[in-house]
Amino acid sequence: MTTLHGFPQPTHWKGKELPRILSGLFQVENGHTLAVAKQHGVYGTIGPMLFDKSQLELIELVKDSGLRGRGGAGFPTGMKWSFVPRGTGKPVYLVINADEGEPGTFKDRLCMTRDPHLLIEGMIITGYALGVRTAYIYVRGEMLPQITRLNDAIKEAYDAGLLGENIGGSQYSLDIYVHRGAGAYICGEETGLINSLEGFKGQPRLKPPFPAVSGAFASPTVVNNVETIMAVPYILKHGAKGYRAFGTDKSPGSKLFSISGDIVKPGVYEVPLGMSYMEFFELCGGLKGELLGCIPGGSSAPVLSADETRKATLDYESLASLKSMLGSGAITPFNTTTDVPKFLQTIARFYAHESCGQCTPCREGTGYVDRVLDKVVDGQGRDGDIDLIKDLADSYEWTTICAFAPGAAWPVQSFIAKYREHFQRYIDKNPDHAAARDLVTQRPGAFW
Amino acid sequence: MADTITINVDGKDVQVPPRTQLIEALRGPANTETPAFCYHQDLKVAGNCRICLVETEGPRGWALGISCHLQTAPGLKVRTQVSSDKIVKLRKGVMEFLLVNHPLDCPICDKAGECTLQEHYMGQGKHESRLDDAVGKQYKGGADHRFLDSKGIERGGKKIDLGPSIVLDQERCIICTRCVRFMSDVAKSPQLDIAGRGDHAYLTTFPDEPLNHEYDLNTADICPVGALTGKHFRFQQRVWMLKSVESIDPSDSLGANLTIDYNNSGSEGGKVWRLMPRRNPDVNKSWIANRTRLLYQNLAVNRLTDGKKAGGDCTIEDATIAAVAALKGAKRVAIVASGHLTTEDNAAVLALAEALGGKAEVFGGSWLTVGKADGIALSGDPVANRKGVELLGIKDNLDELVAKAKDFDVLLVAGNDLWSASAEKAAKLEVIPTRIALSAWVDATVAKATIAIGIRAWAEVRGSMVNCNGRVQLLQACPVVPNSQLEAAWSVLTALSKAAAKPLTWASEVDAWKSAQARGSAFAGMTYRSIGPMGQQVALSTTTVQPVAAGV
Amino acid sequence: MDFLVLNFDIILTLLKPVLIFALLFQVLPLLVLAERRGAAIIQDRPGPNRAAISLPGGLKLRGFGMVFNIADAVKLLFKESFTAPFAHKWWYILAPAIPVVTAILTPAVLPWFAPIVHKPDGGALQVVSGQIFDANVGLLLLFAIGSLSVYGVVLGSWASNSKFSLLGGLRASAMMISYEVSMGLSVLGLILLVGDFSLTRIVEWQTYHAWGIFVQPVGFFLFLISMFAECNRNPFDVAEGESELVAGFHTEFASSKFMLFMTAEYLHVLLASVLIATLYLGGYSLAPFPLPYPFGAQGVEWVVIDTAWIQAHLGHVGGAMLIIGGLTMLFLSHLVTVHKRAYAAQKPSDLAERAKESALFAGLFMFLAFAMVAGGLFAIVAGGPTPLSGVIHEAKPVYPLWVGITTAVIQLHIVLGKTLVVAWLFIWVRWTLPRFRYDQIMALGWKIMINIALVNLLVTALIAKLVK
Amino acid sequence: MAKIVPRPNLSFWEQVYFVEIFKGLATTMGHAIRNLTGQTKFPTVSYPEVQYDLPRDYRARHRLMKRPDGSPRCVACFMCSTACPARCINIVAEEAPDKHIEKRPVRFEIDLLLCVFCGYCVEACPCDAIRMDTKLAVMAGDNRADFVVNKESLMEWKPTDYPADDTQSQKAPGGSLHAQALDEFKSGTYH
Repeated sequence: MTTLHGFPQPTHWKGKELPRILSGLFQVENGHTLAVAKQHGVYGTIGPMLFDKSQLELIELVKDSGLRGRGGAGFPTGMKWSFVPRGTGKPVYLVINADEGEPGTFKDRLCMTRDPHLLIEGMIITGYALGVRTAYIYVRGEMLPQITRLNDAIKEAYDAGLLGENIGGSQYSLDIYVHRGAGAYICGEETGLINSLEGFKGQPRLKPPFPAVSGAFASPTVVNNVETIMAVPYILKHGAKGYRAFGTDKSPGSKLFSISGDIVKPGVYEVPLGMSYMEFFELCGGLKGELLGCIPGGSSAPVLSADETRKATLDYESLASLKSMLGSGAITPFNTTTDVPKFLQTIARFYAHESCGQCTPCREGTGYVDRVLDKVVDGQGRDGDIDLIKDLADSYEWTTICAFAPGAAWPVQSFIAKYREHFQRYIDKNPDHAAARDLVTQRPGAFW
Repeated sequence: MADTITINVDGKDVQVPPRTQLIEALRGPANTETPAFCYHQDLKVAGNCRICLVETEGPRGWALGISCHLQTAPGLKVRTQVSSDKIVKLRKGVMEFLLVNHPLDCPICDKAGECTLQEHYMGQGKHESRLDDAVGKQYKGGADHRFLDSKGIERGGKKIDLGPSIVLDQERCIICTRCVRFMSDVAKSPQLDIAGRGDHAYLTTFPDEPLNHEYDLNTADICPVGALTGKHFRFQQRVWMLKSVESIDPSDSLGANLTIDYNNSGSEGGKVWRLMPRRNPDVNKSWIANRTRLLYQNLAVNRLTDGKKAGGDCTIEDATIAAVAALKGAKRVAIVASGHLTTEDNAAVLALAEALGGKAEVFGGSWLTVGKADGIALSGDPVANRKGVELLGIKDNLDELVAKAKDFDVLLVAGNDLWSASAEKAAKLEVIPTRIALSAWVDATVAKATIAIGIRAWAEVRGSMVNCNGRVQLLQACPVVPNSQLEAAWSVLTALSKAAAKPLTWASEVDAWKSAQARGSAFAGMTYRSIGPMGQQVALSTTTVQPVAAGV
Repeated sequence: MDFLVLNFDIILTLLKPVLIFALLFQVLPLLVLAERRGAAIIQDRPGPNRAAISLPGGLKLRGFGMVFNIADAVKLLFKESFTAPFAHKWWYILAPAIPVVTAILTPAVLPWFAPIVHKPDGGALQVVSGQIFDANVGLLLLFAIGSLSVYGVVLGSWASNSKFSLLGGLRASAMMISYEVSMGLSVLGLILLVGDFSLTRIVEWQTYHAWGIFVQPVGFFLFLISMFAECNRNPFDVAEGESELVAGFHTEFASSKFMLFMTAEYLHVLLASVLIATLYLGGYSLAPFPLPYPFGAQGVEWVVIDTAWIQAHLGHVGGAMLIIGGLTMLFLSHLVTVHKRAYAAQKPSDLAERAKESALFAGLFMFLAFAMVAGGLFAIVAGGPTPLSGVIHEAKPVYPLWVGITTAVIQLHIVLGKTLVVAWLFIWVRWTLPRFRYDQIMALGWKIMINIALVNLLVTALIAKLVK
Repeated sequence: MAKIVPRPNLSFWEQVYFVEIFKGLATTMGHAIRNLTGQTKFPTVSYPEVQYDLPRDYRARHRLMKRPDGSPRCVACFMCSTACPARCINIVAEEAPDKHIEKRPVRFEIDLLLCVFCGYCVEACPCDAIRMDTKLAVMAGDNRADFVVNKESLMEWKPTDYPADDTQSQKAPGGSLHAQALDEFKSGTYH
C-alpha cells in the first residue's frame, strides 16, 4: 500500500549484512497478517522462552542488551523498566507511544503498517516483564490506516489466543487497546500522552512524580516507543549478546532511520548504529547537490553543518559530542540551494503551532520567535533581530515543564549559530533596516 | 510542628519547615522575593508560569526547577536571583514572554496597583522593551484585540461577558489557570477551561454556558492580572486610592475573614467600595462567597441614620431620651439580644438588663432558617454571632417571649430584625405597647417600633464575634459612616442605662469586651491583641452547633 | 501788624509745631514715593504708574506715582478696621499709636533753623528758638523719646497673640535695645567735642568748626548704622522678615492701625535723617567748615558761614538757592521727557495719554525752573546789602524781622535738603543690602559696634585734650 | 545625599564687609543713574496693556483633548489625579459604549484653587488627554465654585487657537491632521 523510496532495500552493504531486527517483514507481502508473520518467526518467543524467565531476568536482559529508547530521548529502556515499583497494589500500565509527530520521522508508521505483530509480541514480552495487565497503544489520530492495521492485528492475536486471558496457555493475561490521539505533537511527550490518554488536555505534567511511579490513572506506567518495543523480541530470541552484535559498544543494535530531504532515495532504512552519515547517504542513493548541512535526528535536533555531518556517525555518542542528538532518527540533509531562513521558519512555525500552551516561555516564546522569523523572511527584518531570536530561544530553552521547549530552541539556536550569514542576507535585503531600527525608539507610544 | 530542616539558599543556611513548597520557604524563612503567577497557597500547584525558577543542586549539577513545585528537603541547596545571574536572566526572559501578548493598558485596568504582573515586572522585569507591534499575536487578527485560533476562528477580545458577575479581558490573560483550578478544585464546578494551544490558548467557559457560581468572584481576586474583573467593582475606583480595615463576614456564622476597602477622601465623601477576602487558613482560606462580597452595597442603602419616635423622624438624641423615659416608666422590660451584633453589644444588653434590675428580662435567638454549610466559606447559618451570644449565657428563647408577651410593657430589640425573620410570630409581640428598636437599617422591626434608634452597621464598629467553630474574631471599624452621630449598639445601650439607678459608664468597646469576659468564661484571658486579625479559638466544651469544615 | 510784630515770638512759638508737623507730613508722601520710585529705578523697572486721576480733556494725572499715596491712604482709612478675635484688644489698639506718638514728639527738639533774633520797635529783644522745645538736654530727650517706640513694636506683636508677630516683635525689640547702646556711645564723641547736649548748640558748634562728619567720621558711620537699626530698616528689618515671619510684628494689623505703623516707620526714617543731618551734616549750616576768603584784609581770611553771614548776604544766598532749585526743576523736566521715551513699548492710545501728561509736567517744571532761575538772578542782582536794624545781640547785628524769617526759611530748606539726601541713603541701602541674619545683627551690635564706639570715644577724648 | 556647597573663601576686605557695602551701593546707584538718564527701555512691560507672549511650555489652565467625534480623549485612568500633589482632580469613571475605549469619565473636575500648576497631570497622562497649553493664565471668579472646572468647560476650546505647526498636537485625536495620521497608522506607514 504505502510506496516508499528505499525499497527494496539491499540486504548487504559493502560486504556486510545489514540487520533486519525491525524491518524483517517490511518487504514481505502481507507481512502484517498473523499467518505470514508467524511464518517469519513473529510470536516465536511467546511460550516457554518467555514464560520460563522471571520478570527480573527479562529486565536484566534488556538492560544488558543496551537497548535505548528510540523515541528521541534515548533513555536506556531496561533502566526505565526497573524504575517501576513493585507490590504497590496498583496496576502497572504499558503505553506504547505511537504518536509519531516529529517532522521528518515516519518510521513508526511503517512499523505499524508492515509489522504490527512484532509490536504486539514486544508488548507481550514487556507486559510480562513489568506485570502489566492492560496496555495501550497511543496512536496519532491522523494515522488511520495504521490504526486499522493495528486493530486488525490485535483482533487476530486475540483470536489466536496471543492476547487476552492466559496468553499461550500461561498464567499471564494482557489486554491491548489502541487509543487514537487527536494529532498533537506534545502528546508524544510521555506525561502529555498520559494526560491525553486519561482524557485530559494533552499537556505535560509536572515531574516528579515520574510516570514510572505515578503515571496513567495515578498508577505506575511505562511509556515506550514502538520501535523500542519491537526490538525486544529479538533481544529475547538472540540474547543481549546477539543484539550487541550490531552497532557500537555504547550504542548497540540497529535503528530505523527515516531519511528525507536532498537525497536520491528517501525512505526508512534499518542500519546498525555507528555507521557514518556519509556512508548512510551513499546507501540511500547519494546526495542531491552539494551538502550544506543536515538535521541528524528530527527537527528538534540541533542542525549539523556540512563539516560536522562528514564527521558524524549514526550513534548517540558521536552526535552528543557534536552537541546534537540522534533523536528519532529522522535525517534531513539539505544542499546549498536551500533557503535556510525559510527552512527554519517552517520548523519554528511547527513548534509555535504545536506548543501546548501550558508553560509561559514555550507558549509565548515559540510564537514570538515564529513571528520575528516571519518578519525577517518577509524582508522586514532589522538589525538585532537575529540576536533577538537567539536570545528568545535561550530564554525558553530549559525553563519549561517538558522537553518541548528545548526541542524548539535547539534548531533555532543551531541554525542561527551555523548559518547566520543566510539570515543576515535577508536582513540586508530590507533597504531601510537601519532606519527602521532607529524608529523603534522614536515610535510614538500608545496612539490612542 | 516545631521541627525544621536546614536548607541552603544562596549560600546561607535557613531553617525551614520540612516538605513544604520551596516557594513558601523562600518567601517566608529565607526572605527572598520570589515571583509567581500560577502559584496560589490555596490551590493545587500547576507550575506553568515558570517565573519562580530557581537553581537547585542535584546529582547532575545545578539544575533549573520551579520553586512552587519543588519541596524542601534536608540539605537542599538553592540558588535564587540573589546569587545566580542565570536566574535573573531567565526570569527576565519569562517576564518578557508574559508581556509579549499582554496589553499595556494598565491605566484603565482595574487590577493595576494590585497586579502581580506589575509587581513582579518591577522586581524581575527586563525594563527595556524590544517588542514591537509585529510580535503580538493580535496582529494576525484585527484591531479589536482579537486573534485567530488554530481553526481560524476569531477569539479573544477585550470585554467578554462570562456570566452575571465576571467580565473577561482575554488580551490580559496570562493563562496561569488559577481561575480554572479554583473553579474545578475549590468550587467543584469546573466551568472554566483553557482552550486552544500555544500562544493562541484562551480562557473560556463551555459553549453557551455562563460562568455562574456563588464563588465565581473569587476568580477575579486570584487572577494575577486584570483579565477577570468583577462587574460590581469594574471601573469604580483605582485600588491605590483605597484604604482597608480587617473585618469578618457578618452574614454567616463561619465569619469568613475579609477586608473592607473604603475611600474616605475626595469630593465624593467616604464610601465603602468593596469587600475582599482575607486569607485565614483556618476559616475561609482565601475565599468568600459572592453574597458576602456584595454586602458592602447595603452599607449606604436604607440606613436608619436618625431616630424615630411615635412614627415620625427625630434625632437620635430625642429618640434616646424617649427610650430612657419609656424604660424608666416600665414595669416589665423584655430585651432581645441579637446574634447579628457583636459580643460587646450583647454584653451591653446583659449589662443593661442587670442595671434595670428585676424588671428586665433578656431573650435571645433568631427565627431565621439555618442552611447547609457549603464547605468553602459559608456555614449556612445567617446568625453570625450565634455562638457568641450563647457563650454569654443568653438562651435561644424567643418563642418563650412570644408566649408571655402580655407580661411586658416595654420591648427593647437590639439589632434583631424579628419582624422580617417571622412576621407571623413577631406579630404577637405587638401587644407590648412600647417597642424600642435599635437597628442600622430601616427594617420591618423599625417599621413596627414605637421608638427606633439608629446604630452603626457591622462595618463601622469595632468588636468581636464568635464563629460557629468557636473562633473569636475581630471586626474593625471602617471610618465611613453615613451619619457621624451614629453610635455602636453597646454605646446606645449604655445611654439607655440612664433609665436605671446606676447607669453604665463604658467609655469604649474595650469596656464592653471586659464586661463580656466577665459574663462568658470562655472569653477569659482574651484581649483584642491576643485575638488579632486571625482570631482565637475558645474552648469548645459548651459547643452545641456542629463545627463546620473550613474551606477546601 | 504791630501786634503781630510785637508778639512775634509768642505767635511763632505757637505756630512752630503746626508748621513743622505740616512740613513733615508733606515730606512723608514724598519719601514714600521716593522709596517706591527709587526701588524701581534701582531695579530697572518703571515703578508705580497705574493710579491716576482722570481730568477733563482726556488728561490722566498720575503724578509719577504720587496718586498711589492718595489711593493708599483712602484704602487704608476706609478698610474695615479689623481686630483679630484672638488679640488682646486694648493693647492691640494701643500699640500702633505708640510709635506714631514718639515720632511726633521727636521733631520738637530738633533745630530747624537758627534762632530768629529781632527787636521790634518799641519792644524787647526777642529770640525765637529754631526748635519747638529748646531743651538744653535735647539730645538726651530725643533718645529717651525715641527709645519708647520699641514699645509699639513689642506691644503690637504681643497683643496680636500670633507666633509670627511675637517672633518679629521679640527680634525687633532685642535689636533696637542692643543698638541703642552703640547709638548713644557713637554720638558721645561729638558731645564730648561740643560740650553740650543742646542740638542748637551742636549745630552752632559745627558751623564754627566743621560738620560732625568731618570731625567724627567713625561716629557718623556708627550712628548711621545704629539709626538704620533703630528704624527697622534694611539690612536690619528683622522685625518684618516676610520670608520668615509673614509680616512680622504687624501681621495681624490692618486698615488704619496698619497705616499708623507704616506712617510711624516712615516718620522714623525721616526724623532719623533729620537727626543725622543735624548731628553730622551741620543741620542748618550752609558750609561744612569756615571757608577761606583770599581777598581779605589780612590775606586769606577764614570766613564762618554762619547765620549772620547768610543774613548779611541774604540776596546772594537766596538767589543762589533759587537758581539751584530752578536747575533741579530743569533736571526734573528732563527726567519727565526721558521717561516719555522709556514707555516706547506701549499701545498708541496709552502713549498719547502719557505724552499729554508728560508734556504737562515738563511744561510745569520748565516754567518753575525759569521762574526760579529768574527770581534767583533777580535776587542776586537786585539784592544789595541787607539793611541793619542797628541792634547788636551777642556780638551779632540784629536784622529786621523779614530778614530773620527769610533766613529761617532758607535754613529750613537747607535742613530739608540734607534730610532728603540722608533719606535717599536709607532707600538706597534698602535696595542694595540683603537682610542680615539675626545672629549677625547681634554680633555686629554687641561685638563690633560698641567696641568701635568706645575706642572712638577714647581717641576723641585724647585728641580733644591734646588740642585744648 | 545632601550636596555640600562650600563656602566661598573671602578675602580680608570682603570679610570686613564695609568696603563691599560701598561696592554694592555703587552698583545700585549705577543702575539708578543709568535708568534716570540713559536707559530708554525697561525690560518690564506695562501689563495688561502690553503682554508678553507666553512661552510654549508655560503651564496655564488645563484643557481636555478631544477625539474626532468630540468626546474626551480621557479614559478616566486616574493617573493625573494620582500624580496630582494637590489632590485637585476628581474623576468619576464609567464604562464606555465603544469597546475600544472601554472607560471614560462621567465627571472630570479640577479645582483650580487647589491646583499648583505643576504639570504632573500632563506628564502622567498616558493618552495625552490633558494639557496645560491654553495660555489662560489668569482666572477670575466670584466664589470658590467658579474655580472648579468641569469636563465640559475643559473641552471648550477651539482648534484654531492652537498653532497649526504643532503637528503632534494636530495629529492627535481632535486635531486637524488626525484623520490623515489615522490612515497612516492603519496602513502601517505611521512612524
